[in-house]
Amino acid sequence: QDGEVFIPLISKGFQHQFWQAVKTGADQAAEEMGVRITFEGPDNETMVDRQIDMLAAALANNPGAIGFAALDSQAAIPLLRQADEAGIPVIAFDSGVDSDIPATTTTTDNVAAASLAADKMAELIGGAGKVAVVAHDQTSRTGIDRRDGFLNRMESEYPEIEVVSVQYGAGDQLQSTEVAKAILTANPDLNGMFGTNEGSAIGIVNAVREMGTDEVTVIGYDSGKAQTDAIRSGEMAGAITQNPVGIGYETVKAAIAAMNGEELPEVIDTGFYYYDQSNIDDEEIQAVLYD
Amino acid sequence: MTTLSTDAPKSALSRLLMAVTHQKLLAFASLIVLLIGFSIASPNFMQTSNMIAILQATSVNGVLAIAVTLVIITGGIDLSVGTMMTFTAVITGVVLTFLGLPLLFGVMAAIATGAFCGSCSGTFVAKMKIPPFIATLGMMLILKGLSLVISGTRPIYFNDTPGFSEISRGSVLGEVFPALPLPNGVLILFIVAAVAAYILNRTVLGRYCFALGSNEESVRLSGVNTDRWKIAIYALAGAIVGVAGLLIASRLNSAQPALGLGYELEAIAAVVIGGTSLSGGRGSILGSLIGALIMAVLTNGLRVLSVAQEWQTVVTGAIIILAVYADMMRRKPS
Amino acid sequence: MTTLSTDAPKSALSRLLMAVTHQKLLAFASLIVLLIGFSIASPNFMQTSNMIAILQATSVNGVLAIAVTLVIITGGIDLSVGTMMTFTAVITGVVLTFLGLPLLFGVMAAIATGAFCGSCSGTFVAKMKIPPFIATLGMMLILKGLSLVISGTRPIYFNDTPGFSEISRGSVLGEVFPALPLPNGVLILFIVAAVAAYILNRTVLGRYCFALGSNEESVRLSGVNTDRWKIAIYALAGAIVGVAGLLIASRLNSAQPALGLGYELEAIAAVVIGGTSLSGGRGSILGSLIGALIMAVLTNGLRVLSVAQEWQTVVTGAIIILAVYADMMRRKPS
Amino acid sequence: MSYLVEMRGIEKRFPGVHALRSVNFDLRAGEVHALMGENGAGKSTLMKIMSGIYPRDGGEMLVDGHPAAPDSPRAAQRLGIGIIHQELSLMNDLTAAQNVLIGREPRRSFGRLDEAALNRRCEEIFAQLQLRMDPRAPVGAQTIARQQLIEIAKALSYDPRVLIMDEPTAALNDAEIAELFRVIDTLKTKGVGIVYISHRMDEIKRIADRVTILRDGAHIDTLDAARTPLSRIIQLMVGREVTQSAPVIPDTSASAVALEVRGLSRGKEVRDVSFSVRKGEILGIAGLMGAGRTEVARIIFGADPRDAGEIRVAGKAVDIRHPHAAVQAGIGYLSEDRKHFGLAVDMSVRANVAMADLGRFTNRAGVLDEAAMKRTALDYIERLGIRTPSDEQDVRLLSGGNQQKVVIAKWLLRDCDVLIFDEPTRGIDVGAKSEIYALLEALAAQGRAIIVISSELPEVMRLAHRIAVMCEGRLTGILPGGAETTQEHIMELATRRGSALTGAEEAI
Ligand SMILES: Nc1ncnc2c1ncn2[C@@H]1O[C@H](COP(=O)(O)OP(=O)(O)OP(=O)(O)O)[C@@H](O)[C@H]1O
Ligand SMILES: Nc1ncnc2c1ncn2[C@@H]1O[C@H](COP(=O)(O)OP(=O)(O)OP(=O)(O)O)[C@@H](O)[C@H]1O
Ligand SMILES: [Mg+2]
Ligand SMILES: [Mg+2]
Repeated sequence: QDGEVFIPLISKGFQHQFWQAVKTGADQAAEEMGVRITFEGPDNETMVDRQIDMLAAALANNPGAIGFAALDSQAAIPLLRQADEAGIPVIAFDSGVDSDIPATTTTTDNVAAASLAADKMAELIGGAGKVAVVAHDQTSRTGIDRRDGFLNRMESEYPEIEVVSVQYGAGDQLQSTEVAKAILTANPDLNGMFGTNEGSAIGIVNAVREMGTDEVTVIGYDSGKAQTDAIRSGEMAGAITQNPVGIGYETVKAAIAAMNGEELPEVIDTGFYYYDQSNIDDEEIQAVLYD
Repeated sequence: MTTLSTDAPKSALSRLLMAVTHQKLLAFASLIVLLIGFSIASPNFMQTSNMIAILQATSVNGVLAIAVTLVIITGGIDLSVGTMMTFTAVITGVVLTFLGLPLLFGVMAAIATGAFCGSCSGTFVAKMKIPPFIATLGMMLILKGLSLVISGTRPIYFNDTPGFSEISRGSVLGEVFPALPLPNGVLILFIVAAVAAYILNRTVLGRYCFALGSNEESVRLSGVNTDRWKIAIYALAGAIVGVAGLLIASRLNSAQPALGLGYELEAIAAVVIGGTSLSGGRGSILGSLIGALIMAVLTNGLRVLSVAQEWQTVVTGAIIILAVYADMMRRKPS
Repeated sequence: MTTLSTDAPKSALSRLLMAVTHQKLLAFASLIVLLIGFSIASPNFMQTSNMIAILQATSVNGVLAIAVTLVIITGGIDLSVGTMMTFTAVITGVVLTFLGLPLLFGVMAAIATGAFCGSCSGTFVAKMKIPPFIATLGMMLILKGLSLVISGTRPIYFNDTPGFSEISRGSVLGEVFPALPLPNGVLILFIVAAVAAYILNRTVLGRYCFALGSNEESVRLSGVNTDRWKIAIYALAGAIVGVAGLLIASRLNSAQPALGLGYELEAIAAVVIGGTSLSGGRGSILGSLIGALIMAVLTNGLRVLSVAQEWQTVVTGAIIILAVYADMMRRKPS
Repeated sequence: MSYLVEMRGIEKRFPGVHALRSVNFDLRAGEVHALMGENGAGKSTLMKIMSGIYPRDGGEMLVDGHPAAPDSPRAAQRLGIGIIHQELSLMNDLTAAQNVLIGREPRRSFGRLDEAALNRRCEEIFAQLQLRMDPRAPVGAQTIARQQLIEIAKALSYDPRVLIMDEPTAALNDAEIAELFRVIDTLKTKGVGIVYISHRMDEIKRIADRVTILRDGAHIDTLDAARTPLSRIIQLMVGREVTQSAPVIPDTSASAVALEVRGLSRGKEVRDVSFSVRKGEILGIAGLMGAGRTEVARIIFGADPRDAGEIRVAGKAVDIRHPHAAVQAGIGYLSEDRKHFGLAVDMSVRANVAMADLGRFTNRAGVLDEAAMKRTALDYIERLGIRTPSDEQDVRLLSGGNQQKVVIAKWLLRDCDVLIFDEPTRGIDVGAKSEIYALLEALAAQGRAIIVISSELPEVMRLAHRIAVMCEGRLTGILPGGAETTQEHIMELATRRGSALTGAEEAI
């Protein structure tokens, strides 16, 4: 173990496919560059203090650098300062930290990505009608950004489209299914639904399937086998995907660069894409999908 | 004050009616009040399709609640049902998707895995004298971790076993009586409930369930091998959890290894709302079923009304307290 | 068979030692075994900074466990401590950040809010005869929703009250004894534990805590106003939860309205690992403290060892079962 | 003459039971008024009404000539009425002193407890009772007898003007009973009125001034105790003559040994106990409280582990580690503590009767035969005269004596070769007692071996073919049954301390 470079990544989650894809990217980079990483995250995105404890334990292990996806950027500042004082570079990933400590931030613009989803939705339902959102979380950064990105775009650009309901399914597929079914029951004339992460999107697909309605245009977020299958079969019109593997890869890469004292850009944007039946098999898209 | 367990044999229907009127009147009344209230508040609530949606939403939690009821009647508690359900689903995924065995093996694997996990908890409790809370909390964590390990932290899909999603979504009943398109999942819930109620009220196992919860030491001093019976009850509960694992896996057409945490509290809440006492010795399957229905109606109704999520939580909390209070009021004079 | 409550008055230290040796020997031994094991496995584990990190990680859960201990000794249970903690933090945020009042008002608001919420739960349990599980489950949901409503579903930061983050992060002790840079949060945990232990073992309130858990009917038949005392105990537990709310808000320099769910199970687990019986009448604050420490050491140690996260869960589950089993083994001969 | 308490035309109904029918009862200052009646006659119910635990359905109650309706135990305490309940109701996790003075703890400022003062006051109360017990001893670890004494101390600590004692001596033996009677005498001279309920007929003559008899919830008569012969009281209670017969001791020397124990030891409670019982024999075990009789029985039954010793059933050594192993070997044990170890009180009479032998009512699929259980339960209700509205009544709702009969029924049904009865007639009325004696004798005649542990010497002498006596964990001697053994012989062995052990050997 001695002399080996150790880079712990403290993420916002662990079990979700999105975070597993980030981990895959990080593992790839670690292998290529010969460093050891760990990847950890709390059970859900509300557990801010659990994440702080994870960060504290990571610091105890004399890391070479740290990757950190802050659930709440302010809460972690004392520990980040501690890392800074110890000369441990910090790379923020997924969302930024309100501080100049991180050497760089590898992220995607969730607001812009969700706005794109709104544009696509408007296009598919013909610029007018009723839509609803099944979001994964009411308080986490990603949940808020994706919801608000979608809602604000709808409000500012598409006055003919009414967002009739925004409800939350905790990213749990079963719960999201029940939420989507209730929305469909309350709004039999719904034109479209947007799910803000994999669990929410699959929940909507399940609900549409179980209710037997086929007039609803579904737009999802992230990938995963069930989602890509739904797109291929036409049950889902399309989805936004980020590049989680890229986020993980770039984070580790940037961490090593920072350890070597290299200059880094303020933000490393790993980009997002809209994919549907037409482009799902493109190489560029396939590279960022996970299942 | 009285339990269903000791009634004299009567016709099933009259017993059901009696139970509803004598026993669960107010839990049942709360259910009716909720249904009426929501129907008035939203015209979309009282549709066949939504009623079916509610029943389907009850199915997983209902089956879990039935499993937990058995354990709670013995005076124990089972915190592991949520992650155990996931674990059985993952094992089913291994059997069907990784090994490619036929459907029946998957079904048997789920139930056998559940029974095995249950008997482990039971052994911890009965033989090692570990308090049920801790034994099943430990099991909860162990099974949660193992689900992730075995599945490689990714969902296992059942796309190679086409019949699998019919377990919960298909409608055998709907094929026979087109007017009654009840999904199989709901039918399975009712069958599990009927079987569990029969076991609880008509067999030795059920009798010892109540007796252990009532006064374990006295049962032991009656020369009964209490440890063995206790393990059997936990194993039966585990097998029922296996059925819940099948239902959820079939409904999601996948085993989601990260799911499961939090389901235990919901199941226990359904049981307690249904009038089963957490101190053991008293309780009924019918009550737990009604409890699970109350929770499903409440959640669905508030969502159909598009109540803001944060207020949904507040209202749910308040109604749970009120429903149980109403039930307490009724019992007081006795 | 024996409780800490019944010891004759002796010096505090000798009582502590006695308690550790007689009572909690094995929970304590489990803790030592864990500490030694992790120290051998990783050179990074036994550093001052990591020990302090462990203590700090214990502080919130420890304070919650102390609150739950009181309620559990009366034979009840409190599922609302997690979201109640959040609620008190949110109210503190309202007082300090929205209203801009001085620090002291925030502290008082947290504790008073906790005491008020606790007395509500207590009233549900004592006056309305709602089972504690349901009453506090309802409270859990109500408070969770209200936290989101009041905060507008976003965190409230304490940037305008500079001293606030010192409550948990500063180190009064470190200023006086630079060799002992114990954060205030940990100090507060120990103070709360000492006060709670004093109340439990030396005051009427504590006496009725044990008496209610032991045989409530007998206390009532002795002419004691059991309802009033029960409400008082729940209120005291609530006030302690208010302290936890301050600690977590100060540590995160913000009130996170969505946080809190799941903390109740962890607190109850610490209590039970510490040897307090869920059926009431028996238990100790020291035990709960050790229980909370065991859980924090376990979590931290596995992380420092870089065990894969899914295996961390499995190992934690297994060790919790083993730790309690060891404790049971010791008690058996008695 | 004015009464301390006067109750007129008291009515009480429970679902399915008319427990009290227009009952009159009165109590004077400085008297002991015995309340007598069969099990389930309504004695406890009447007293619970007097002490504010149950509301009455009809009638009136006067305290000091003023109408009173205590609606809670606290209200009754304020009227000066205290009660010692038939069922123990203590806080097992608390100490003796904490139990006795619950609700009246000496306090310092801010609700702080003065534990030293608490223990001192409790010690004073114990001293009045001449009870040697550490006030700091946890109650849960005490035997029932000592718990009963704590209950008595607790009732006395309120300084009541009216003290109700509902079978206070059921769990006590002669020494403690004598002590209790001394306390009662002191209370009488202080003008306290005492209601005394007991099924031990001899006690009535010793302390009662007047006797009121209830039968089936109705007031039968109130008589002067000194001038009424016991047989008359019994006849009024039971409604018929009860004859006391001496035991007929069969010659069982030729029968096979059913149970033999050798060198049984466990800690200080049981030291090197050896004895044997033959088929058809009734062995009594006598001894003072805490002599270790219950412990011997529990070890034989596998309820507690043993340090040393051997148990042989029908000549074969058996390794009994669990009660179910004991039952399989043909040993049954009826515990002295019915509430904790004998009954599932929240379950029905039917379920409790069948509890030890459910296999008999189960088919191969594990399904219970409710009809057969009902028949069996009704049969025992009939045979033992269990007073209950139906076999589906929760045992909790039966009177104390009737609960005891349910436990007996449970073991009679199980039909073991060796039956150990620990205080089998605790709280059972005279009439039913002789029925139970007859049952035990019939069982013995069928070839069962029976061990009866009893603190009532007359009971042991009435039943036992041989009498084993224990003292401080040792078996100090075995005496022959029948007329030639007197109470003095037994007491001599029961008080023979460790040093005199060698002498005991000769007595065997
Ligand atoms: N709470 C209750 N509910 C229903 N029935 C009751 C209740 N309490 C007592 N009974 C019934 O009332 C009758 C009188 O009971 P009570 O306890 O007064 O008898 P008792 O004279 O004290 O008998 P024992 O000598 O056995 O103690 C019994 O038939 C009993 O079953
Ligand atoms: N549950 C218990 N916990 C602790 N000590 C006990 C317990 N039960 C009995 N003992 C002690 O064990 C010894 C033997 O008691 P045991 O109950 O066997 O006596 P016994 O002869 O049956 O008397 P009793 O008339 O009280 O039933 C006594 O010293 C008693 O204090
Ligand atoms: Mg009575
Ligand atoms: Mg005894």
